[in-house]
Amino acid sequence: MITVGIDSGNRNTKAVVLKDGQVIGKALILTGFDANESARQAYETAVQAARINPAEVAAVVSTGVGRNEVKFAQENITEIGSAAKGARYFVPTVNTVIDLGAEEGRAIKLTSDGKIADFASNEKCAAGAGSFVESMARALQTTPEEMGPLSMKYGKEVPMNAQCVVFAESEVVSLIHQKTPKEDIARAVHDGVSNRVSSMVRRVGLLDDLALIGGPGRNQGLVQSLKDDLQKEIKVPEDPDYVSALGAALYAVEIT
Amino acid sequence: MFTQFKQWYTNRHDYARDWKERSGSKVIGYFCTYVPEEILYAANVLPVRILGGHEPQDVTEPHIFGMYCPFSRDVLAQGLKDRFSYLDGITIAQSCLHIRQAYTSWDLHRPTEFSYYLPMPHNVQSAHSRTFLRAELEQFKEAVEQWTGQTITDADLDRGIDIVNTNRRLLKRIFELRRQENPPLSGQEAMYLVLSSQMTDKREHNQALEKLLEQLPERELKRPTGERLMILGSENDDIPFTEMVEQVCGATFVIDDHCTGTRYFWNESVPNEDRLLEIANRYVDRVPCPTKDWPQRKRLEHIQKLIEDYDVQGVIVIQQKFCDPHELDIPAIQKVLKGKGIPTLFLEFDVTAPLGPFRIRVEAFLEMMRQEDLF
Amino acid sequence: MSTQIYPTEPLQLWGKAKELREKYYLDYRDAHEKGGLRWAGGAWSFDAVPAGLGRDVCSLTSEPYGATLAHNKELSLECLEASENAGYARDLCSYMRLYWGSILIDKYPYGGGYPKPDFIWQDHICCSHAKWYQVVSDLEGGIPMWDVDVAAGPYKDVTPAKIKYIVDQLQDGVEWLEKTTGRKFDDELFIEAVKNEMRSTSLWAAVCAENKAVPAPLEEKTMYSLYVLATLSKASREVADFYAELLAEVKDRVARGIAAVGNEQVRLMSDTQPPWAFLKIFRYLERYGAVSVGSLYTFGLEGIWEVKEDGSWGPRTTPMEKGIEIKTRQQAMELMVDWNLSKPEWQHFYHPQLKTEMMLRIAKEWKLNGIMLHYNRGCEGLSLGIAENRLGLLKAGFPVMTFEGNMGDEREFDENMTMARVDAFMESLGVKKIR
Amino acid sequence: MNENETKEYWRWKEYNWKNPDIPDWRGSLVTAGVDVGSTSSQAVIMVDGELYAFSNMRTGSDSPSSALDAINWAMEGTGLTLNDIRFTVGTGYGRVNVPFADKAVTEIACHARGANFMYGPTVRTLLDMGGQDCKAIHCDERGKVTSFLMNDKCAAGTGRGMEVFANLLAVPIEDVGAMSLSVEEEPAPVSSTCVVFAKTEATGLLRAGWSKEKVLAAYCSAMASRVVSLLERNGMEKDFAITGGIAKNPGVVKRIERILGVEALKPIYDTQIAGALGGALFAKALAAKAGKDKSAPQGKMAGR
Repeated sequence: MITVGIDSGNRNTKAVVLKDGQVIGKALILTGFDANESARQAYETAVQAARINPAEVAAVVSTGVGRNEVKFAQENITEIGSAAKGARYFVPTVNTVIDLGAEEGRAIKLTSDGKIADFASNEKCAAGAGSFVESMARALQTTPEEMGPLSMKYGKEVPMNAQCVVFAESEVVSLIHQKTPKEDIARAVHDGVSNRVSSMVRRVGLLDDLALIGGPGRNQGLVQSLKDDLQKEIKVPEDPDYVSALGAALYAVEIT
Repeated sequence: MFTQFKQWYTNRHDYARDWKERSGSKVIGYFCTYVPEEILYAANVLPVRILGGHEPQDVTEPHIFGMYCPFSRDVLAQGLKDRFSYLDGITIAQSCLHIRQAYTSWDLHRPTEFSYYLPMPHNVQSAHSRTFLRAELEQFKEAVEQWTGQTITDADLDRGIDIVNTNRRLLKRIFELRRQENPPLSGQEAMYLVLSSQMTDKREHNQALEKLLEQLPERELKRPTGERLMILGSENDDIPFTEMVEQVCGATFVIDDHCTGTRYFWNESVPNEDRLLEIANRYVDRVPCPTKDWPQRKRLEHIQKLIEDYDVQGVIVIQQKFCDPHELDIPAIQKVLKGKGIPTLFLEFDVTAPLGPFRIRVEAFLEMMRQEDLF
Repeated sequence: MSTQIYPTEPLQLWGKAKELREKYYLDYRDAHEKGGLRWAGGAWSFDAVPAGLGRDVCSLTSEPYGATLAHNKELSLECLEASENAGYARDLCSYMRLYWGSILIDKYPYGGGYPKPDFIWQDHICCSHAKWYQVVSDLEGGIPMWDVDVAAGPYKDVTPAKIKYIVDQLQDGVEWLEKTTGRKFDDELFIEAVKNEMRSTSLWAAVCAENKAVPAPLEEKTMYSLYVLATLSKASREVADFYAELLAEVKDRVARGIAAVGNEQVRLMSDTQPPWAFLKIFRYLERYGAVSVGSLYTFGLEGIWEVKEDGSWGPRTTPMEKGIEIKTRQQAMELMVDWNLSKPEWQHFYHPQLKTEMMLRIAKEWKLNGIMLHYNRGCEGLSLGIAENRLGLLKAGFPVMTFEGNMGDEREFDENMTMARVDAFMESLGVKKIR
Repeated sequence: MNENETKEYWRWKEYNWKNPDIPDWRGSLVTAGVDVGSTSSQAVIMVDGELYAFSNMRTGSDSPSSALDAINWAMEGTGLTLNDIRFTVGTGYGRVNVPFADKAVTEIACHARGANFMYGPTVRTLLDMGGQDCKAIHCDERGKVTSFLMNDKCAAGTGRGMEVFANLLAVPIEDVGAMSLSVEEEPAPVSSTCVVFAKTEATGLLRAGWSKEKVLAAYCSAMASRVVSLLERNGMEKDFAITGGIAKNPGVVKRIERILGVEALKPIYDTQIAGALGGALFAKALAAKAGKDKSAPQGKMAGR
């Protein structure tokens, strides 16, 4: 059976084509103003990549903030549900899922049979991981991709308290003026994000089998800060961006 | 001269552990300055104030809702991170809801052999609060007796009262030296004095204060006094901030109104045949925390008096983020200060002070007082 | 999935509740025209005491007034901004900021300007209550004010000395009231008001207890409009009588199996004041067949309860039902103070464990499937310990959903995010939307 | 959308300017002010108290070199060298890192002094909307600060917030204001005060079918009401002027004026140079004072 999962996020729209438990195609495009249109593009790109006939697709399920806008999906599933399912696919024993996006972050606790036991997401005044790191990269005049490697070379821990992206940016600017090494600032930025994420994880309860999904999972510096903070091993799937879309595709199998 | 006090403050946990070993007695952590330390000293128990650690933490999110003040969360974090694992008991006297929450969560998750909530009355302006508090102190005393297995006699209470009162008297005498044109100690040093007194055996602390008092009159700060500032508001033990204002920006704090500062020790108790009533009166009559300062705002008069006595030129008003009691007083305070022509700067504090953004505010504030030089 | 499982019908007393509410606000506004007096204070105040000054003494209770302002989107924003511009912090109690705003912009939602009270009769429960009116008095250039401190500890530890502290303040308060208003205090009127209060609050608890039935005869959104009467004037005969009538109607609904929500399949409770401008979240829940059957807030703020012989929660037996005759002011005050100190929604100010226990009781006796906790940025008092309650409920095996918002400041409520949370919560409960 | 990410709609124009009416600076008192802000840097050169030249550019990650770049660019084509400048005041976030400055003064004092020059001595209330903070300043007839207030809790109402929005909506920052004013009916302001969440809210509004214009209007309106609150709390008195980058955004300015019922004074200079201009004016006064006392060392020291 072939199913497609579409994750309509604030920043990116991801699509995954799943055939008998194997990913055979995927696509990631920037979300435009018309979420449905973006979803369609992602869908078509993924189907092409999978080299299948669209008629073979048994079901399409959407997830993500724009999930209700994806008109051609038969069903939708919340971000929490798809993240849990997707993470379980990669790490069958996972019981704590950290799902980070551009603006949002979530921590999900799972029961041993994979059901959602509890979840927490960032509340109003707390910045999400992706765009926070990007803003800070800009303040440091580097690229978001460079932030991870940079912070791995830190020498000294610098506490950073600001919750607000813009205020954190001005703290970063003062750190620069104080001639704090870029490496240390990059580490401080990741520690700051990690601090908020760890708080969320602790809120749902910190268990042993952690997985981190979502784009920021590719940022090694952030993953390192999180590991240091939580004192746990954290598994990151190879393509962390696609996990929720995959979760939606898995759900499509369940309902078909 | 201040090294000892600084060390006490910095190594508070080592001190308490060592004290416990030396004395073989119990150590109790307290969350608010309304706790009657007299009774604890009478019982040979060492009261230590639980303050925050000023480092970002991520352990309190499951326990305290984010709209509660960062201080209360920082305090709870100390408990959850087992920094105070040597405590035999914890206690709080009723004050604000925020710190109460830190206490109750501590009680739930780091239980100690003794945990006591003392319903210190809020209506301290009512005549009945004394009688009520006296009855509550009686209950508290009995609970402490039961815990330590020792009866607290009047002589014990007298000893407890004397230890605490002496400490208050000595601190006040030192603080009064700050009224001089060139105060012999900085605000930061004064801060170390009061903070350390809340976490050491006051008998030792008193000795150190007496020694300091002998040397202080001869002392001079190695820099000009600069603007004479007062700092007032909620809990404040932010040493780096004080250091920045005094050493980087060149002003001097000459007085404060904080529960970690003068509010803690300003009033001594007035001798009374009924010792518990004496203690009750002291806590009812002390400079109030805003939670208890109604229907009249008595703290306003007190602040104005301090401004006059200490020849204050400018005031920095600080507040822990989300601190409702202070937020409810600050507009009234600012209005009065404005009326008196005293410049004020308002700052909102978190667990760590963002020194960069704060520095510009402080510099601009001082510049406002100094700017004639620029024209 | 069928959409209708149980029969429903509208509540007959709905209209009357609305009328009583409106009459209350108009009576206050127009009190002076009739030679009467106006006083202001909290819904927690001992309102039976000023009732001793005469039947023409009207009150404006602050929290429901704040909620009323919060309902009105435009007016509330105007009020909140006025308070902020006057220098009051944005994270303070939102009822309080709305209330001050109404003074600052001089607008009363029932027409006219803010009707200045003749005196303030308040009690101090959280860090804000007495200071709330300190500011009101500041803004109005001084209003005589009496505040009673009730913070004497939880009811389980009550002692005569604690009761005495509060009664003494009330006795002084009577003297003060006489001096301030120039009126003579009438003990008989006061005793009558005390009895009314006990009747109102016991009856309201009885009404809430009926919601143990499946299907629930009432849902929480409706209950808000009913319980509010006690927050306005719990010591009035009208309110006590209304609750007697209401109890009869609700009992009848239970007997006939009438449901508040016809597709009830998931029973929930909420916690703390809801975001008043977004009560539609309760309607959204209904799309899942999920019904909030109440909360410690709706049950325990104006309901006085006791543990019955079978161990379950029921309305507290009034002194009158016990055959106690109330003869003197002192006796009435002692009984009234004891009654008020037993208020469920007061216990957890001392320890979250007390609230967790009460919530677990409700969860079991009212047969709940899950709990929604509103982390209310607008009220530090009722959200005190809420995170610990969550942990306690989860530990006992009840699914919990949290959402952040503000009862009176809609700028702090994210509608889309909250709906998304409801979706995820329902998904985790295994419930699907009824399409 | 990919293009939007790289196109950087927030990036405003950097430029320098020289006063054609002052042909030569030789034989006159040359002073300078350098404002190294968190996002932008300006250098202003004055000749005998007259505006002679200035530059306006983005701040790099290193403030000493940003300061140097700014002053060099301002001196471009004037024949000036650093040695010809008698006194320099550094201001802004990087004020203590201006290597050639004789004194550092905060941007609050400098903006008030600069505004006094730009708008005349009647200015009493000043709103400076900078990159990362927003200040309400009250000053006297000499441009002396009598009180000020800075945003504490939240960055809504800062230039940076506007940049984030320009990028999100793919609208060049210079066009944001005009576009936001082209709506027929004023929408309700976005409710979120947090830049990040306002962005999420805006995305939601766009999905719900709002036009870019309408979303910008809602954001400008939210920003205006935030800063008005700051102004009111600090005390609002006429005449009123706005400095900083946002002063160039009519979408915000018009809305501030509408809420306050007061018109802001119209600028004749680039509002972003107010801080550096104030610095150069202070530099002139300080140079004159130093001149009286010939023995005073003319050290090129940073800071006080």
